[in-house]
Amino acid sequence: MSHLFNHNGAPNTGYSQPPSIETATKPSIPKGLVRRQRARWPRLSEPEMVRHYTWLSKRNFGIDTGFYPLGSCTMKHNPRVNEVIAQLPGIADIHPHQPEHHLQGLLSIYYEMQHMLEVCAGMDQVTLQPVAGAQGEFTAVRCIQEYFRLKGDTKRTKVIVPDSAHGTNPASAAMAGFEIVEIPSRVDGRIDLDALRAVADETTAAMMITNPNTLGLFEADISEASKIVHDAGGQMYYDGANFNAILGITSPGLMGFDAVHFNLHKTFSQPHGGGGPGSGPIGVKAHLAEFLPGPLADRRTPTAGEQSTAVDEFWYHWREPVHSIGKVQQWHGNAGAVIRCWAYYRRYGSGLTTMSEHAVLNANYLRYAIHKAAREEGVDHLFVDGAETDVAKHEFTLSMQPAKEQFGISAMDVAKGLLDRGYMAPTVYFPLVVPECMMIEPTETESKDTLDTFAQHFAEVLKVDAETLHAAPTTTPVRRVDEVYAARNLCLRHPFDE
Amino acid sequence: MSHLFNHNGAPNTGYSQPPSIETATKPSIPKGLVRRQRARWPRLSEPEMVRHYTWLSKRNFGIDTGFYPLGSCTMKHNPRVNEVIAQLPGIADIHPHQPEHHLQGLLSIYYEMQHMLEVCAGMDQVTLQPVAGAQGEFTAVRCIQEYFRLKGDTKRTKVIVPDSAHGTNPASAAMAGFEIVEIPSRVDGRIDLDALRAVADETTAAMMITNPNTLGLFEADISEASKIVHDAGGQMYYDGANFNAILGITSPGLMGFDAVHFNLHKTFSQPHGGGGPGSGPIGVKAHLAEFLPGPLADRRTPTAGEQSTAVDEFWYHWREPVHSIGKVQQWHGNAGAVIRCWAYYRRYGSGLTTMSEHAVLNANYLRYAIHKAAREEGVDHLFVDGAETDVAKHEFTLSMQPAKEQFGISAMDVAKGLLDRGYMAPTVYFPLVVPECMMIEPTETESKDTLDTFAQHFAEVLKVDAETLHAAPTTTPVRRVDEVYAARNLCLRHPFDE
Amino acid sequence: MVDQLPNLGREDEMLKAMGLQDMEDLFSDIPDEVRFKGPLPLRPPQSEEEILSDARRILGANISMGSRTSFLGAGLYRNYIPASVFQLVTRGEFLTAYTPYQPEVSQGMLQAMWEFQSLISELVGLPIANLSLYDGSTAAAEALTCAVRVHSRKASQPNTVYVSSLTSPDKMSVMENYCQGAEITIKTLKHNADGTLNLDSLKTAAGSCGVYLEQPNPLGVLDEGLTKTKEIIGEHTALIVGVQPVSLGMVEAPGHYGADIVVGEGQPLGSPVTAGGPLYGIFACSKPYLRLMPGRIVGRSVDVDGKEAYCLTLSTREQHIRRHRATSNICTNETLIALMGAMHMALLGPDGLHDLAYRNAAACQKAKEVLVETPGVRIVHDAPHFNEFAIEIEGSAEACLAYLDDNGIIGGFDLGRWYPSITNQILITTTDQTTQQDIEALSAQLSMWTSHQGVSA
Amino acid sequence: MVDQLPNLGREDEMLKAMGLQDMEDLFSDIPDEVRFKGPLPLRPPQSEEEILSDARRILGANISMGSRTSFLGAGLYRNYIPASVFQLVTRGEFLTAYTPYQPEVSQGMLQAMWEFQSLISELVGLPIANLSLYDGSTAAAEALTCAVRVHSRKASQPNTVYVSSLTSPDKMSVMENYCQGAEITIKTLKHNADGTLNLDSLKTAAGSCGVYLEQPNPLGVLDEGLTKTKEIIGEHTALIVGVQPVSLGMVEAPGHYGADIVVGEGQPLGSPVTAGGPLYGIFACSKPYLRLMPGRIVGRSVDVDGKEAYCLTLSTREQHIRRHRATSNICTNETLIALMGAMHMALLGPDGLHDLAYRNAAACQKAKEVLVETPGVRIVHDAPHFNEFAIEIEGSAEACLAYLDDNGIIGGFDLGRWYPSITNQILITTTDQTTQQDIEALSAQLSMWTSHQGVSA
Ligand SMILES: Cc1ncc(COP(=O)(O)O)c(C=O)c1O
Ligand SMILES: Cc1ncc(COP(=O)(O)O)c(C=O)c1O
Repeated sequence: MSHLFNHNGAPNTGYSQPPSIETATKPSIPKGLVRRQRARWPRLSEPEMVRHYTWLSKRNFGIDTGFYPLGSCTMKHNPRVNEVIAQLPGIADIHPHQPEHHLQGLLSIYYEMQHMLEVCAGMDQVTLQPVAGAQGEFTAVRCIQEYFRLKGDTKRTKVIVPDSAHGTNPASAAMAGFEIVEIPSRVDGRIDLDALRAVADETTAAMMITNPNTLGLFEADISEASKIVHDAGGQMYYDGANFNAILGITSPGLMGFDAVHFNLHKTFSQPHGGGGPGSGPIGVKAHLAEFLPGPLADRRTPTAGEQSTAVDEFWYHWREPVHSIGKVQQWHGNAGAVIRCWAYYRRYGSGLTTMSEHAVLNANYLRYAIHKAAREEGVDHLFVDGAETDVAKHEFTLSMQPAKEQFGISAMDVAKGLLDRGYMAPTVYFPLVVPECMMIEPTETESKDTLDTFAQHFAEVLKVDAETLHAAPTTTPVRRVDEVYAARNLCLRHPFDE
Repeated sequence: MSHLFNHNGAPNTGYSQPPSIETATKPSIPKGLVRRQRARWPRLSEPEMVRHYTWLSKRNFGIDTGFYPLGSCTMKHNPRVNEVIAQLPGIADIHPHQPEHHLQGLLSIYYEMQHMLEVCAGMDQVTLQPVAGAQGEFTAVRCIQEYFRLKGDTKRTKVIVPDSAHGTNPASAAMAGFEIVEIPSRVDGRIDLDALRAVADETTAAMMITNPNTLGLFEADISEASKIVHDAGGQMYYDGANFNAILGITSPGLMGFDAVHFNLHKTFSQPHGGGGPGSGPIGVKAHLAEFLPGPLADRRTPTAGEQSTAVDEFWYHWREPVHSIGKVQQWHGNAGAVIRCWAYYRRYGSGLTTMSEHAVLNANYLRYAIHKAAREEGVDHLFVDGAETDVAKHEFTLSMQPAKEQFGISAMDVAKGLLDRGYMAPTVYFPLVVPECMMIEPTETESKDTLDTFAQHFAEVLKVDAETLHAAPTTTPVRRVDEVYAARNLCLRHPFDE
Repeated sequence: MVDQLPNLGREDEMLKAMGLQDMEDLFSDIPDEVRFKGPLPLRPPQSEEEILSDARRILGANISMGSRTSFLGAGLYRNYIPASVFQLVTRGEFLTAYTPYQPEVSQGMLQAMWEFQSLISELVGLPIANLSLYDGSTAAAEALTCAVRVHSRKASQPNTVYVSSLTSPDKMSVMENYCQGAEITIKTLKHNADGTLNLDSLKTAAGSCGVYLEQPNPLGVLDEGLTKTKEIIGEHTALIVGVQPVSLGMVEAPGHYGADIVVGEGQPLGSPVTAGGPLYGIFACSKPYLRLMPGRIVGRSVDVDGKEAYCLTLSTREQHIRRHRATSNICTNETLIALMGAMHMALLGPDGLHDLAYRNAAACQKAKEVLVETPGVRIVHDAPHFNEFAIEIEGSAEACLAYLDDNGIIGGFDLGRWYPSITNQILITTTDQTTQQDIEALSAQLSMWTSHQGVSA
Repeated sequence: MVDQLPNLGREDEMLKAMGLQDMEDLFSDIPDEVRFKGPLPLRPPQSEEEILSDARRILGANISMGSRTSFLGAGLYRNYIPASVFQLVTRGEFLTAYTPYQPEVSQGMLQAMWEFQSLISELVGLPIANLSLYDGSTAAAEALTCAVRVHSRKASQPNTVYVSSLTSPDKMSVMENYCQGAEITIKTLKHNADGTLNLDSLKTAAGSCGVYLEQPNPLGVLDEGLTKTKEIIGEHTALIVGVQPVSLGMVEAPGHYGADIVVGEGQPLGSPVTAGGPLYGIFACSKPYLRLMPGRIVGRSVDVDGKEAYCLTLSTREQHIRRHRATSNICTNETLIALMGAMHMALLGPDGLHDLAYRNAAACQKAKEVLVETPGVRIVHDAPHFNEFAIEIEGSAEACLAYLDDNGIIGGFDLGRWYPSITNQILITTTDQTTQQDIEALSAQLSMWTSHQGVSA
């Protein structure tokens, strides 16, 4: 074990600095504000620091380490050149308050990304400001809220959310002040139109839904759902976390949605970084466009003086929507993430369709391969599909309920068994509508060989006896971690000498 | 296991290229020269390639992984900013054949490095051309050879080398065409002046020696040795692999040497990269200077036209030594390594003395700590100092001979036991003059805590029974590798379908 | 794109295995009326080389601060990030991991984040810190809603918070968006002519749920009066202090003068400015706020063998468990940027942080010393400053900044963009990267500007 | 420097433990007469920020090829290295490792090098490859001494090797230095007017120990005649072919037309030009040369559990075992650069290599098509070329290159620096990075040059 706070050898600092500017009088801190005791931070030399974080990294699993079939998270390969691009001084060392003629490059990329997302989603205006999917949801429902307020339609205080929705959907709508109306899914995981009809009324501000849904199924009734909500006067909100399945195949616009968020860190491969940063742009139809947070990137034919710094034939500038809800992040969103995603977009361009096709191909193939391997190994009675379907989209669910009932093997046990075989585990226990759920999303960047091998290993894990599986994982840096202990004996920071 | 050659899924390439330039007629390869079958290389997509090499890296041990007390190798921390500097286009993207006014930056850094090494070594002229220590040796003995040839002193066909010398010393001298005269060390590992006197004569071209020697001991008789060789008309060559011990404390020049090589990748922290690249500049006294390989960096007051691209008040230019032996590498040596070492030098400047002091402090402290821990654990009877001495320099040797005799525990066993405790093993079985030798060099970048812990673990390894140690390592990616099998069943490349 | 898709060309093989004919079969479940017709109307795919060369060209059209002399800050601070930080944070195991939901294979990030919490906790003087919010603005906004959750029931001014009137309108706007759903009223606090908080104004905040103040304040003023605020507002009103974390190398930790919640923009520790994102929001608090605070937290625990191990904890506050009753909707946060912060902090250590703060302070002091002597320039607040200070110049700030820009200087921030009634004030920001020459160049150009104003006047 | 020395300030504690008084005691064994007096007369230490800023300033005074239009090659080729190569090769486990003497903890580098051997072996068409020599020139030189070691005993021209007279003098100089110790005579082989090898001249080499030829040759000519050389020189004379490895994406592997040893400058695969180093030397050979070849080799083996494992093998050829009877003195080699090569090759795959070769060839073809039409420019060799070709211009090559330089073009290599009798020829190099605009700019400037010559003539 290497503990940061155990390093207290280096007497000075791990990062020597140049001397400060010489001043006539010493810079002064008001007496009552002088820090009395320096922070009890550890003291590491550069060599110790490098070794500590190298060691930590080796105790962490990323896509680079192995297959990462985490459902709903779209753990695709992160192309390496994107990291090079994001560190160019033309992005890393620019300030959002610089004048427009200093930021023509940034503005043009923002414009291009807004446009591309508008095209892919069938929306009229995109803003790149929200920095994560959840913030995108919040931003969009705020826009919907202000839209109704401006119309004087003050009764619309409710947002409808299927029970299979991601937790951020209800949380975001609630944060904006909406009441949440949860509707149950059908047994096959799909939207229950009757349930929807029963709740959609003049109090409905919006329905939030993702399609393909969290079971990886395409909601064929989506147009009908849109109609129901629209007929009730509400807005349709599309949770874009599953956008990887449909680029160039269908779009929220075609399905009748009014607003959508994108998880660029999923679909467009901003690396997840162990939890962030992300980027959660939203796109809306024209009637909502002037409510978006500003500024938006726009362009026009340049005037004479402007041509010199333009990147192409246009002059780029910021624009403030007329009824803007204001800001959800202080600056222009996660520009560094947007740049990476721009680089990613450029790699596919119109070929984004092929990308989605391969995401769906891989998911269906893996589903097939798992069932096949399980049959061959005689363990196909231990799980069932999370929902019956001919084809899945970019992900699919399995229910370990039979294993649980017959042998006490839970989805979590299987997950831990997979860790022992060198994989990241699929998402477990989500969506809640599938008992003992495992949600598997391979993404398009995994090879057939990887999928075949994983399927085989999946079946092999199921052949392991319950007792052994309860004890898994055994080959990981630590074994099963006691989360209850953590919550009961809160230790949230280094205890120093307390 | 991930095997590069097992990847054959990706049908095309892991690196898509832009279209080629359009030509009027197709570029043509003469019919008889057209490649008939494409190389049977594997086919990986970028995601697969990234994962493969990430996986490999995790099966490798570097300084960043842990303590690396490999004697004679000076495995110090490699400061990270040096890698940033070496990738600047002003070094990565310049061509050695560009005209001087394109290379003022490179030339000025070469000049500065030549000068710094001259100062540290007490030599009159340095060339940065040799790309490794061994090549430096070869270059220097070639200069000595030509020096004598030009003097008409054709009888000097022998080079004297102590039996404790590194293998490159005799190999390099032999490559240049010299006959090797090996002289034995004294029982305490130091140079045997009588043996030297016995062989130094009018056939002696040079003596090659390192100081501190390969046992980590300073050769107090060095001035006398120099005198003996010089009196016989020979030249004194200093193997600079152990230079880390003496910067600012003494110098080859002060000890009477005529020529010296530097292992910049040791003393000046060019990362070793798993075996290279290195940089092996040599420095010589004035009488050998005009024999050096060219070009050398030089400078003068600039003329009017030149000032515009100069980096400081000087104009930098290449200079060809009059009696140059010619080239040992086609260009200007490992410029990329020289730049990193320049960045390293700049960090210490005149404080290089402190660096060496700490290298020696750490070596002596570790020697002390190991003995102390061994006493406390009751295992101090299992080894003895490789040579008796009050103080060591930057490294020291231990002989495991007692352990071998009493319990059959060899130096190799101890080395493998240390691998199991998360360390790189010290150098073993070198120098040959110490039976069951372990040669330990901690370098100045290890903390006291690391040294204390290592000493404790060293003692603990010695408490392990012989059988267990013979079976070590057990926690490493593979266990003891069968080197005899490898030599008997040569498999030097992927067998394809043969 | 070929290089990213390992199964390109193997489609048929895979489809056949599944008993399907062609790719179309995979999309048979999508009704025709919602299908895209024809290919996506987007540009053709590019190769890595083409993308990189376009990126260099397009981003090259931006003017980086480092290519000019820059005095622009106003919430983001140009600093030097040690090389090792970039090289370590881009290790694939960190870069390409998801949120550590499987702790057994995520100990690295979990421990690093627990250490981050420890570093922040100690930096700001409060026992609890989460592992990042989106940025300084959302951290401030979430602090307000958190304060209301904790205090509203007992407050004499329920659902009411007070915020310094100097707060930048952009941050204010974020706060308003976050607060309106909970029907929180945001009132403002006045300031004195010297830039310090008006403590009489503060008295009106007693009995409210929380007070948000910044130290240094948005105009760079270090306000000693803040040490008295907690006393004035009382136990049942949260004192929320927004900090520039580097300043805490010299300036007292707010937790030591009564702050209940400390938030801040983490950027100056570990991250470049990057056009304003990704950044990371610091959020730390005292025990009473723990169970109602936003964001993810790592706890130290044990594994089944009793070995030390880390995992996410207190998740029942979070959206994936509590859904619409969660304390925040945050899911993806800014872990990797926080990790860069942790690495920077680890390298600095206590003394390095002090040195860094001192360099920032010295640059600010020097700039004041030089500008106070510059004709036509007045330093607005006679107060101690950190990083930045407001100056008043002849003529309009906008025109002056344009003039400086023409002369290669990014001259600072036009305070008219925050405070519309002000037309002739500029916020001058210095950091550890500001040199004496920079300051002298600014002074020279400002006196040129003044002399031009004289001519035209 | 403080940040690099963890025990700065702990000296006393450590000395005391050892029973010593001060640092001086550690150096009591060094006689006073050889001690340095006073501090090292060098500049004071710098911090990372200062070093980086000096490096940017000083290296910024170099003119990088990418900042101009460049046609300079002559042995080193500007190419694009995929971003993943840099990011992976700088992982600390690769970057900071030593030679893999402890195989159990060095499997990563050992396997990577075994794979490198396999990639090179397959590329050049020979069964054995080592894991790098210093560069192309030393690889060629060591091939000559190796050929002599293998063949000298049976050779009718013992201790004699033949080398193409076109070989660059710098490489030739390296060969001479390496050969003179073994008293090897190097003779040269003539070329025809079209740049191809004179096969009559080659006949003189029969019975010698080895013949060194390049494909493409130093003037870029692809010489079909080389496929007949082995037949001419016979079994007991080593055919050594030097290659530009990228060309082998289209050009036949020399191992397939009789080469016994293939060497080459590995740089174009995986490494930037870097002012000429570090590079890596390719060395591959057929079985008879194995035990007398230079350099390190990895073999596939097993561990005690029978698990696949890799280790260095055949070390008895090497200096650390055989000392002065070693086949070479090489110890530190160019592993990391070879690793970059392996990564680049792995990414390319068979088709990618072909595409890369094609891009190089197409650029060369285009340059010829354009320059053949450029007034005053003559293409010297009417032959197929790869990467580069010689042109003849009006006036002196030196003056012409200076003229081009004034106009922002690094115009190629003055062949007078290799062949002093030639004054008006330039070697024009194109690579995958050469664009049509580059070629057009060169052509335009060359015709300008020609017209100036007309005026002054
Ligand atoms: C279906 C779904 N919706 C929304 C989100 C929230 O997005 P973010 O994590 O970017 O805030 C996620 C992320 O996991 C998700 O899977
Ligand atoms: C004492 C000694 N001399 C010479 C050398 C050879 O140097 P290089 O490996 O740089 O060729 C070494 C390297 O290990 C060494 O330790």
